[in-house]
Amino acid sequence: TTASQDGGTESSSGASQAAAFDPTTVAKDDALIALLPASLKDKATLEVGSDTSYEPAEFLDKDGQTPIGYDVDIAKAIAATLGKKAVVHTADFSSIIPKIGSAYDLGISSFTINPERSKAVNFVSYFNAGVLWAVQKGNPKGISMDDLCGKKIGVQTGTVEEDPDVKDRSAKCVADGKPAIDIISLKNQTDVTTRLVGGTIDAMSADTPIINNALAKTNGQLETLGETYDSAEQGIAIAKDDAAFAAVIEKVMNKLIEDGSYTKILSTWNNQDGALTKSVLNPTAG
Amino acid sequence: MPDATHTSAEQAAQPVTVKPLVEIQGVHKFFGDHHVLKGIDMTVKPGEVSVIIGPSGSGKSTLLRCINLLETLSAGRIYVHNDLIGYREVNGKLHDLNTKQIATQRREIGMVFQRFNLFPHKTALQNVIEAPTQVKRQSKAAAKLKALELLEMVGLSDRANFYPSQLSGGQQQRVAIARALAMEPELMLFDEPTSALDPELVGDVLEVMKNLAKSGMTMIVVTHEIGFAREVGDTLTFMDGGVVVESGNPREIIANPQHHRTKEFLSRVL
Amino acid sequence: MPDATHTSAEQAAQPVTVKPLVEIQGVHKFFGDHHVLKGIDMTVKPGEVSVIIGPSGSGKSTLLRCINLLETLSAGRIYVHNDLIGYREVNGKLHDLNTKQIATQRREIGMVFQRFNLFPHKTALQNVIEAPTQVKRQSKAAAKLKALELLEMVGLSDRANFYPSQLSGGQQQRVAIARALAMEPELMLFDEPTSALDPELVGDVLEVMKNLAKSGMTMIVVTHEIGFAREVGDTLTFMDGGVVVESGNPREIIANPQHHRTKEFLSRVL
Amino acid sequence: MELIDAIPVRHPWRWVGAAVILLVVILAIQSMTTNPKFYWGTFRTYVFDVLVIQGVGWTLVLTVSSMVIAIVLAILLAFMRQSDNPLFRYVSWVWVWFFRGTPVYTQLLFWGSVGVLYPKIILGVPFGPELLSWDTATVINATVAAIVGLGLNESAYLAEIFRAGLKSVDNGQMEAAEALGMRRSKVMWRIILPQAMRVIIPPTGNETIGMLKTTSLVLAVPFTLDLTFVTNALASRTFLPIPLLMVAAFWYLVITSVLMVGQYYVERHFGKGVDNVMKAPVKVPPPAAADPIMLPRGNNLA
Amino acid sequence: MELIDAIPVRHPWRWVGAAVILLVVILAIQSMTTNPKFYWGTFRTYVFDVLVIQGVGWTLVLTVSSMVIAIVLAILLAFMRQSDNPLFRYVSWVWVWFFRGTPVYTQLLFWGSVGVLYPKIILGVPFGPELLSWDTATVINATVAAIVGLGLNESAYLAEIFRAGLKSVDNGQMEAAEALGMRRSKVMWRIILPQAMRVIIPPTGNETIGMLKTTSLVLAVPFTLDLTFVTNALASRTFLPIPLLMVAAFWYLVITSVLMVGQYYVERHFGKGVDNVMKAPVKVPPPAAADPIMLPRGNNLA
Ligand SMILES: Nc1ncnc2c1ncn2[C@@H]1O[C@H](COP(=O)(O)OP(=O)(O)OP(=O)(O)O)[C@@H](O)[C@H]1O
Ligand SMILES: Nc1ncnc2c1ncn2[C@@H]1O[C@H](COP(=O)(O)OP(=O)(O)OP(=O)(O)O)[C@@H](O)[C@H]1O
Ligand SMILES: [Mg+2]
Ligand SMILES: [Mg+2]
Repeated sequence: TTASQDGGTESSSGASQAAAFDPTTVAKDDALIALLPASLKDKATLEVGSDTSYEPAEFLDKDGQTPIGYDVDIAKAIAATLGKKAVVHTADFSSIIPKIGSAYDLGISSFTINPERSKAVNFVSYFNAGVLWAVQKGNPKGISMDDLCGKKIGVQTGTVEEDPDVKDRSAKCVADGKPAIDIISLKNQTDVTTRLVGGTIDAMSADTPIINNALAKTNGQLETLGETYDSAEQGIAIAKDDAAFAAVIEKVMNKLIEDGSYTKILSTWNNQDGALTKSVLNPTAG
Repeated sequence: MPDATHTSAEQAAQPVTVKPLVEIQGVHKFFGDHHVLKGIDMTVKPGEVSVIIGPSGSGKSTLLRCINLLETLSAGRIYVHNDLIGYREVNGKLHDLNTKQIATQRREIGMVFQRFNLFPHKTALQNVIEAPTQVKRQSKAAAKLKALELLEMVGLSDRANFYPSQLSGGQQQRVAIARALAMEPELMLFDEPTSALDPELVGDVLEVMKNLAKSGMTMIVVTHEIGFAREVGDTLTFMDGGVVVESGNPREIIANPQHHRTKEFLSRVL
Repeated sequence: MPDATHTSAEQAAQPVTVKPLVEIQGVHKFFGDHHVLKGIDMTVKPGEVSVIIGPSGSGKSTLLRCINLLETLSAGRIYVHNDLIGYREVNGKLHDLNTKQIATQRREIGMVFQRFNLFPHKTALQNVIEAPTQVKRQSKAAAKLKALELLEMVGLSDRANFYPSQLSGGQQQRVAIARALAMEPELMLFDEPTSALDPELVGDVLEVMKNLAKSGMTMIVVTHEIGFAREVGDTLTFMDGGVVVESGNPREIIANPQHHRTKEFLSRVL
Repeated sequence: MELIDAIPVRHPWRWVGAAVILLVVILAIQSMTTNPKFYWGTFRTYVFDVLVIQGVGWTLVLTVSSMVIAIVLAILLAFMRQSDNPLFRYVSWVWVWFFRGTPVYTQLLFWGSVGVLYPKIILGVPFGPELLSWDTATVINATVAAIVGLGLNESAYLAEIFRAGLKSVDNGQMEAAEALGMRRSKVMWRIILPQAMRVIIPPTGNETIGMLKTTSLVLAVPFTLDLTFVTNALASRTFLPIPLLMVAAFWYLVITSVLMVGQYYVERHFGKGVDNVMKAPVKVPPPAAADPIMLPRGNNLA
Repeated sequence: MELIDAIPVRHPWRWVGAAVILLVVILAIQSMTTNPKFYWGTFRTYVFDVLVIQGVGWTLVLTVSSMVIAIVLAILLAFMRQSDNPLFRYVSWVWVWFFRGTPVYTQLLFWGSVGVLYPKIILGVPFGPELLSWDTATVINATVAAIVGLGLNESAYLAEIFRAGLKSVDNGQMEAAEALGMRRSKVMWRIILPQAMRVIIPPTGNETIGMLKTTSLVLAVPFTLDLTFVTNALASRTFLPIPLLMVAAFWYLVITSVLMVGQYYVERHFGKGVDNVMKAPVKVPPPAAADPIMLPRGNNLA
């Protein structure tokens, strides 16, 4: 059978994809190409690492292999501007940053820019997302943002939600003499979501677009808890020692913002809310 | 218990003073279609040494194995000490005994195999005390004392702490005899106890068996050692093709076999 | 080749017409500290049947195994067909032969073991053709033809497609003989070929060996079958404690042993 | 002759035990089939999905090819372990120690990133000029990395199994074959190994079935076509992990069943002359006097 | 008597081979130690970290307790497989088929979410009133779920190994013990099983070492204290996965080494009377005429 190909279950983004904007049609910019470091100039491809379990930012198409999502489209647009083809690799979220500069030229995987990561790589900001929480529909376990101590909280490994956000909350619990938060840290965001649906965890914390998408995809089995907070910029990761390339990417992003391709991509995926007006290299992290 | 009709009929034909220890009555055994024992009748009196000879495949081992419940009978009855072996008879209907009852019956019967079958992971002494301590629940100390006596008897007191692999074939077979005797059986079955041994080692084992016979142990011995049969046997039974061809005093049969098959067989093994 | 001094000295003492096929000179064997062979000298002429007897542990098997390179010598020399076994002598210094050369030497020597050692995963026929096809690279068809002839010779042509586990001990041993003969060796070694067999089955194997001797095969036979030694043997060697105690015509030695140890031993096995 | 037709011993407790087991199984199946959380509808939708079937195919490819590599290496390692050359013995020991000792996931990560760690494979004189060089990433693509990684790891486990198997064959077999003038390597291949197979196959069956499941770790490479990855990806899309886990479990169970049937026949093949014969009605006179050096009986399935 | 002191055969190719292997090993070690991507400094910082040591402890707890459960079940299953009762045989077969056939990860997921699927454990008359009930989540917490899940899965693999082992013991042993009046269960425990252990231990060693690595899958439960989880968490904090993988690999290797030493002694224990004796200098007259029904030699480590 071909249930997977027919879209056996309705896909929120599938419909809009038909009329989607094709980011590979973005014009190439020879001036920017000229600025590229020598090692990248001759390469036909741009290798991008991405954890494709973060719908709608990056996830896998019906074939189970092709990465899609707004991050993927941005990667394609950047590559097209630089006269290259983007190759997006499915990877473990926590393995992406260590491999930048060797296996990957860029890391585009909804990285929230924070001081710790900024020590490891250069960031070019490209999206604005906040942190949002979700619980089961009707909040049967009576979870409240004010009292998470001792609860099972699901997060994706290596995200800002895991560390520092939930970790700090847990530390505060301990400091107050309450039980620590039981942090269930899983490799894939979708595992976290399905566990919340299944009830083995009490609540989850993730980026706003992800929570919104999960709410839509789980047929109303989940609801949000509280409001978006910590609105923070997400960035494209570039090797720390390759400042020149980082500068090129900043310029490319600003060009895409200016010529409207950027907004088209985000609106294709219904996430224009998080659009930036200007991309910045290594913004001071919030 | 044998049923009433039987007891009166058979018993009367024999001298009333000696009740038989083993009674084999019309035993048949099939392996699938293969008819191996074809109606064996035999009695062994207490203290008697009964020697069975016969060509390969004649069913000698199968008969011994039936007595010790290692095979189930297809037809007939075997009584040891007036106890029906393997079954309980209630209202003329046979019921299988359960494993516990079978184990109890086997304790009265010692068996020595052609291939010794010592437990290789236990020393000679451990082999001998295994059953008394585990089955009869004797204390280890008591079992050990008795075992050392038995090993002394078979001439192996200095080999008590050797593993079977450190013993010669003849020594292993003697340990096997001691092991069987440790359960103080009323009846000992020997299935070609010397035929896996080099000719030189045969003597030691036969010596032990002779002494055992002298001490009054009831024994059924399957063997090719005609010398042993002549010297020690009280009766000699010649089997062929699953039937008893000839049976009687060993010296008479060996000197003057009545049946041509007996004659032929004796000429080959003598 | 034996060194010059030796050839002249030893050869002169023997009738010049018959060159010995096997020459064993001053062979010693240690297992660690255990001195098992203590200077064995022995010659076997082509076509001769040389029987070795002796008590358990006297080193008979070890001697045969040295001839067939299953053990390495500690001292002394063994020549088969004037070929030094196991070594190459260059300028008075011995060099180990490599595995290929050893395999070549072994092809001239057939060996039959006490425990048969047939390959259990191959039928009788496959056992016999294994070495000719694999070692001599004979065609399968040719090897098969020859093998069937050999099986016929040992009286087993109707058992060619049986696995060893489907054959009796005596039949297995006869297949083992056919297997060794298939390599057309110049010399056959038998290590107690009948002592693992039931007395009834011994006869068949001895019969085959007798016929082999009659056909002129050179044989060294370790056995307890004194009858065979008397009937078939050309020389009889009695070993004890790693030395040759007595050697000569079998009928004379058996009738009239010179050494008291020989006497004692013969009294036990006869 | 009146055939004995005895009344068998009654084992009431056995039947109680059996009934309890049966009840538990029935309840488990009933609760599984009726529990709505298993979404059997979704299971039916995806169980024969084209992606899933492709995943089954890739899983089989990985399992078979890595087991082939592992078996070849394991035989080599087991032979090396018996070699006269101490260095060979030592190398074989270290190999087993290292590959059994480190997690296969880490090994797969290594093979996946070997292209990053060593960008070029250089053939040349050590510490001297290079003769030939290849781009590592081209030579070791994801499929190769996955197969090599799984194969090397498994070879260490199989080497232990083969070593134990070879040692289980009676020494007399080696002597008999050598006495016929066969060379050691030939003896190993034609005489010792075929007999050892009887002891080797059941644990190797275990390992093969284990490998089937281990292939799901190839995501570490990353290799993203195997059954587990595919069903996980589908689960992420549908947010219904349980039915898709059931899909994967179903297929693994199907392949395992096929492998178990295969094992039965392989065992039977290598048991020829030993196992099968014992069971045949003993019509052959004289009664198969078991060869005293015969291998232990063994190991038939079912 | 002039002792033979022959010049051994030279094997130049062996030495070339050995030299090549040695060179490869040296190059591999050298490239590992000098490659900056391995961050040996970070390795040193974390290798004795308190969290890591705790992870090692939990991994050991999981391995040992699940192996204990598995061994007990496997013995039971192997005995059931030989039972007269067809239902027991059948249950044993289905158990092995099911638990070998489905991925342990899926099984662990199940045990992790059993509290969600079946919120209460109810003891009562089937289809009748309930007598007692517990909250599943309290009874089956993460640790219990992890141990039970691993143990049940492993029991199926071990059952196959035990089955093969029991069958390898000569039938004569059973007959001899039964002829002494020992009951079947006693014969199994005291006579058959100890002898079977010789064949059982090497593959069981494999399984134990495999289990050590399989414990990393308990994340499925989710159980988050084992070595792999801890090092992964540290890796994502430091963005340096390779040195932390090395930390995990180092500890797995250490535990494996300890287990291999343990295996050596266990093998030696169960080889008593069979393996060890053969090797002792044969001083005992008469020469140890090997018992014809003796088990095959075998299986010493190193
Ligand atoms: N388990 C069995 N299944 C089928 N046939 C069997 C079995 N055991 C024995 N037989 C057959 O029963 C017959 C008698 O066997 P048995 O072992 O009793 O002979 P035997 O007189 O002891 O011979 P031997 O002197 O060779 O030991 C033989 O033909 C044998 O093939
Ligand atoms: N591999 C070995 N290691 C140590 N000692 C050995 C070895 N093989 C044999 N021996 C010893 O060498 C001596 C001679 O053994 P051998 O097997 O040659 O005797 P045999 O004359 O063939 O005896 P039998 O009649 O019992 O076969 C014995 O004392 C034996 O213990
Ligand atoms: Mg018999
Ligand atoms: Mg000998």
